[in-house]
Amino acid sequence: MLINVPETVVPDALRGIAAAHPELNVDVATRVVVRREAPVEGKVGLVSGGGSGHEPLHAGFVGRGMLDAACPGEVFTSPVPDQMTRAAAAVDSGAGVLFIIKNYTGDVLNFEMAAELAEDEGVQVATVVVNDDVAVTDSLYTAGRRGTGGTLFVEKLAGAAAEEGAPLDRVAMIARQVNERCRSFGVALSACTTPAKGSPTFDLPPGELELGIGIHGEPGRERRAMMTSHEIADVAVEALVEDLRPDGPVLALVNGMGATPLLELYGFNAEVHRALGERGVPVVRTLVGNYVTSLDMAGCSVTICEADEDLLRLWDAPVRTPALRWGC
Amino acid sequence: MLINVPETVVPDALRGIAAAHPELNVDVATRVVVRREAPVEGKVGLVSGGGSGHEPLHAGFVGRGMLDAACPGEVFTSPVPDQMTRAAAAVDSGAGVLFIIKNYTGDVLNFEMAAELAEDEGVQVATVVVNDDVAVTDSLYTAGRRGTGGTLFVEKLAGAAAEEGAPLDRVAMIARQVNERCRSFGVALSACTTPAKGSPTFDLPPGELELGIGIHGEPGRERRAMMTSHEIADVAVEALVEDLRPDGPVLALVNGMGATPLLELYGFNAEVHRALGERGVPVVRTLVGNYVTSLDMAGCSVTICEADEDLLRLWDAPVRTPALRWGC
Amino acid sequence: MNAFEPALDGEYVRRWLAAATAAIERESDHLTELDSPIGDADHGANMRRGFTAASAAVGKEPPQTPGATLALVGRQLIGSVGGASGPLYGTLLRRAGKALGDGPTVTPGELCTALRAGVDGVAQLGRSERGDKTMLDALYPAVEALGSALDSGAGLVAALAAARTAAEEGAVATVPMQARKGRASYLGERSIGHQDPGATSAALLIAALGEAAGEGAA
Amino acid sequence: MNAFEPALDGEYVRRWLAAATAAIERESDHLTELDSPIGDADHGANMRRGFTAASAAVGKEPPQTPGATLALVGRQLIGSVGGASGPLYGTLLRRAGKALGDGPTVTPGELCTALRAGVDGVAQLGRSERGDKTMLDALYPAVEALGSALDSGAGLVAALAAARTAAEEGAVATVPMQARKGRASYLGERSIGHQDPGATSAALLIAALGEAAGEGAA
Ligand SMILES: Nc1ncnc2c1ncn2[C@@H]1O[C@H](COP(=O)(O)OP(=O)(O)O)[C@@H](O)[C@H]1O
Ligand SMILES: Nc1ncnc2c1ncn2[C@@H]1O[C@H](COP(=O)(O)OP(=O)(O)O)[C@@H](O)[C@H]1O
Ligand SMILES: [Mg+2]
Ligand SMILES: [Mg+2]
Ligand SMILES: [Mg+2]
Ligand SMILES: [Mg+2]
Repeated sequence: MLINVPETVVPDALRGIAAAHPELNVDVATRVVVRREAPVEGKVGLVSGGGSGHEPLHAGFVGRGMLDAACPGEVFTSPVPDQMTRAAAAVDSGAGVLFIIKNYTGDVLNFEMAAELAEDEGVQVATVVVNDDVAVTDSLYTAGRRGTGGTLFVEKLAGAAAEEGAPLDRVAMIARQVNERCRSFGVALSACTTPAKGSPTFDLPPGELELGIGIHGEPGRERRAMMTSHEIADVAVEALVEDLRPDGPVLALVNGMGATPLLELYGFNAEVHRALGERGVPVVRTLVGNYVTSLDMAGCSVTICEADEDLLRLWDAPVRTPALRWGC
Repeated sequence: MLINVPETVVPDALRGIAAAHPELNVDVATRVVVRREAPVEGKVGLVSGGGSGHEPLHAGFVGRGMLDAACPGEVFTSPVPDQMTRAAAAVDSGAGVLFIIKNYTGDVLNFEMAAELAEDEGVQVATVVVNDDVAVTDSLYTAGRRGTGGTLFVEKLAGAAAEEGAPLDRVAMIARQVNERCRSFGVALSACTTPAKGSPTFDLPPGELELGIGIHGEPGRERRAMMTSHEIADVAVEALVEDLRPDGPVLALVNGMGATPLLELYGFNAEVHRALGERGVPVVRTLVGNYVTSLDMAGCSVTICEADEDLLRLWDAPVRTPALRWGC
Repeated sequence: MNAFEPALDGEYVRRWLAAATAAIERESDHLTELDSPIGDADHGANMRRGFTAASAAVGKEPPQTPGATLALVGRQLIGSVGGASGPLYGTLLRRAGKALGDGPTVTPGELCTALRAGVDGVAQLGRSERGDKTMLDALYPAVEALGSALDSGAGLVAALAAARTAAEEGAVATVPMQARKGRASYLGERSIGHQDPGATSAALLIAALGEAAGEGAA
Repeated sequence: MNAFEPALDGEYVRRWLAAATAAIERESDHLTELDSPIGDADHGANMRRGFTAASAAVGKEPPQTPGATLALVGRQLIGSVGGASGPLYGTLLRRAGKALGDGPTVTPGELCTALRAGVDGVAQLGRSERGDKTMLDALYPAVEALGSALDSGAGLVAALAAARTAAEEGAVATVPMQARKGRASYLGERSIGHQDPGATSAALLIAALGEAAGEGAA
């Protein structure tokens, strides 16, 4: 691993983010990354966060048209409430703050505590819990669906709405709507290695893959013999379309888990487009790359987000963050 | 690997690029990726290319303010002359074409043949050979220094000059000047696996690393016991600064080879900034990410490019490509 | 109360914290190992970070009462752990600490009642119950065993030993369970056959209660 | 010219192409293997792609003369291989083909002269020479052995056998060399101890010249 010691991986990365992105205020000690202009007068503040190891999510999405602040936890460990309370205070201009939370027990609990504390300090807080992963089906007997690739769509689209000046209840409404219209499915071709553990989080012999993985190096729902890119796209897209049943065009995220070469990911994108086309689903925008990762895991996930004209306009709106930038 | 069969990896990826980027004209059969607006009236055309497996280089850098066309070869194999001749014809508006060639025997030979053929067809061609890799020292007894991360700076800065309307000789002059001011050094923490071979290109036991690698999965100049991010930055930066001896500010590219998590790469960036600072080299712009890769190799490279005000202005000029975008 | 039993004062809670911190330190890799096949391989690191922070805070400015000490440990866990276990263990200890009240010492019965309040707090915050394959599967048996032992007249040390046995058995009993809460639940049936890391760390914390009492008695 | 020796016509060059293609096919993995420690693990795949394309093109519209056939193979290699070996082998065969002229058959001496012209073309294009640890270290010994054998009155089959032996020895002789051209040169001293993949494929192409002659004689 390209590190100093496992204990300083997160603060080391934060120092590196600060060095590369002078447009962000990075507080290495308290682990809060804030857009330089925050609080933006009259604008709802967007705060997200979660365990580290998913970069560029979330710090890479801080900036105009997306997040106002990100709170990175230890690797694969949700941040502590203090971080989100600080972030909320830093970005609130009086218009209130939206917490964007991926649905994991730890994230939900820590953000809930932070919301209570922030409201005690007079910040109006709304929350949205992202749970787009169709691999987790039985919500009565699980912690519920995980939040994965859909988070990017929630952050971008709600971020654009906030940038346009929408009030808190509307920004929160859009965030929830986007979440409802997002579905994701992930596949691992290798496990990942956390700095603390130093060895792969699970054993996956070459020639096998895991279907229905999350983004924390956990194994999936099912292990199978290696499949082609064509077959993987069919399994993923079938799961998404069957669950979402979109009747309009979608935005697509063809996401690498970290170690899958872009060359392969683009090839996979061709198969995803084919599979969606065969099921009558038109794709209006496509993002291909490593956006919601799992350290050095090889594999991919597909997210689709049903988008009406309003959402499409919000997608195309200018964004200026380290990892997503267009229009400015 | 996330592929169908090794034989179709490159055309599969090209289909995926076409699906994701409607602003590019992708000819899958002849393997040429062209900016939709080409030829741009009065503008010098920039053509680059090389073996696949280094994505987003080069196809990811096609668009306004950078390349007009890219010619991807098979994995780690330079393209054939036909591709570059076709690309030259597609992008030449009469103002001539610059071939940007990484210094590998195969690339140089194939581009040279293509330049001859293109000139036979009436296209004025200038060439620049990028050779920025300081790990290869003894140029009398080698094929010369390799072209690696510096290619990004040559493509961006010469691309911006061409977009401003500079004539061919000036664009070529800037490209050569940028190459002279660029130095790179790479480190591998793992080998990579080519689709054709299906197993790592060399044996690197965990706990060891290779210093002075190129971008084709070849081993480096020296094998060492694992080092910290701090130590690696010192070795890389020392090699660059000693060779370039910059006396002004630099642009920095802290580049991942493909499988190194962004979390680690940002931590490494902090160390690179420290190491440059300790040697009195100010950094004015920093790019951190996977830009010039080696499939799924874990590791990193550092490139610095000495930049006067002119080059800094060209760097900040708008660019709109799949992998590098700002200002528009 | 038997003369050989230690006083349940601030000093006792500090001894417990020292024993718990040492146990977590010792078992950290094992806890992370358990968190690999059905979680995200961080439980040992999480617990270690939390107990290191708590020990430092308590060492710096030790609160006077057992209740305040336990509550401070809880706040430190919430403030330094993150993940699911941070808020859950933090709530366990904060609730228990609050329930102990302001007195300089408490009775074994009061300790038991306070622990029960803490465990209920975990269930409430985690929206979880026994059988979900979580820390509750060690914690509930432990407080129940502690309660029955005290009810049937056992001394503190013996009652805590019973609690420890129940917690350890409870942790082992998570092996055949299918997880319904936390990350392990994402695995569905594949979560069966693995011991829950949180139940395992809970058993360490319960065992430390006995260690702190035993040492006090020696 | 011995009555048992085959005519060096278009048919002979096609037999050579078939034998060369089969040998490349068979040795493809081995060539890639050799290209791994000191190159980029693609030489087998490159050669295979080129000879498959050349065989298809020649099979589709076989040129009349040996010279035109060889030149077509060269153009196909340039158009389909890429890498260093594509232009280099392409130039070898185009130059040799041109040097053979327009006649329907050529003499062994003319074949030898043409090959020498092709090999010189490689050296010129590659700015390389003997001892650089490249294909030239198999090609130069082969044409020299061919020339001396013919000069000393050997028949074609025997002379090609001598060329083959020289090429194979030349390939093996690259093992102790330090590379000065191509990717292997980046490794400096670490390139020592490995056989050059291009010299190895060159020996296959030379051996196929003999196979094509031997089969013709049978
Ligand atoms: N809803 C819940 N209720 C009670 N305990 C839970 C719940 N969710 C998770 N846990 C406990 O937390 C443990 C995991 O802790 P840890 O690994 O530190 O956090 P994370 O799962 O966020 O990585 C599990 O083994 C389980 O015992
Ligand atoms: N300058 C050169 N002159 C002659 N032969 C060369 C030269 N450079 C490389 N070669 C030959 O090419 C071979 C490599 O071919 P190949 O692997 O197909 O191309 P690449 O190196 O582009 O991947 C080397 O083994 C060597 O024999
Ligand atoms: Mg965790
Ligand atoms: Mg090659
Ligand atoms: Mg965990
Ligand atoms: Mg090669």
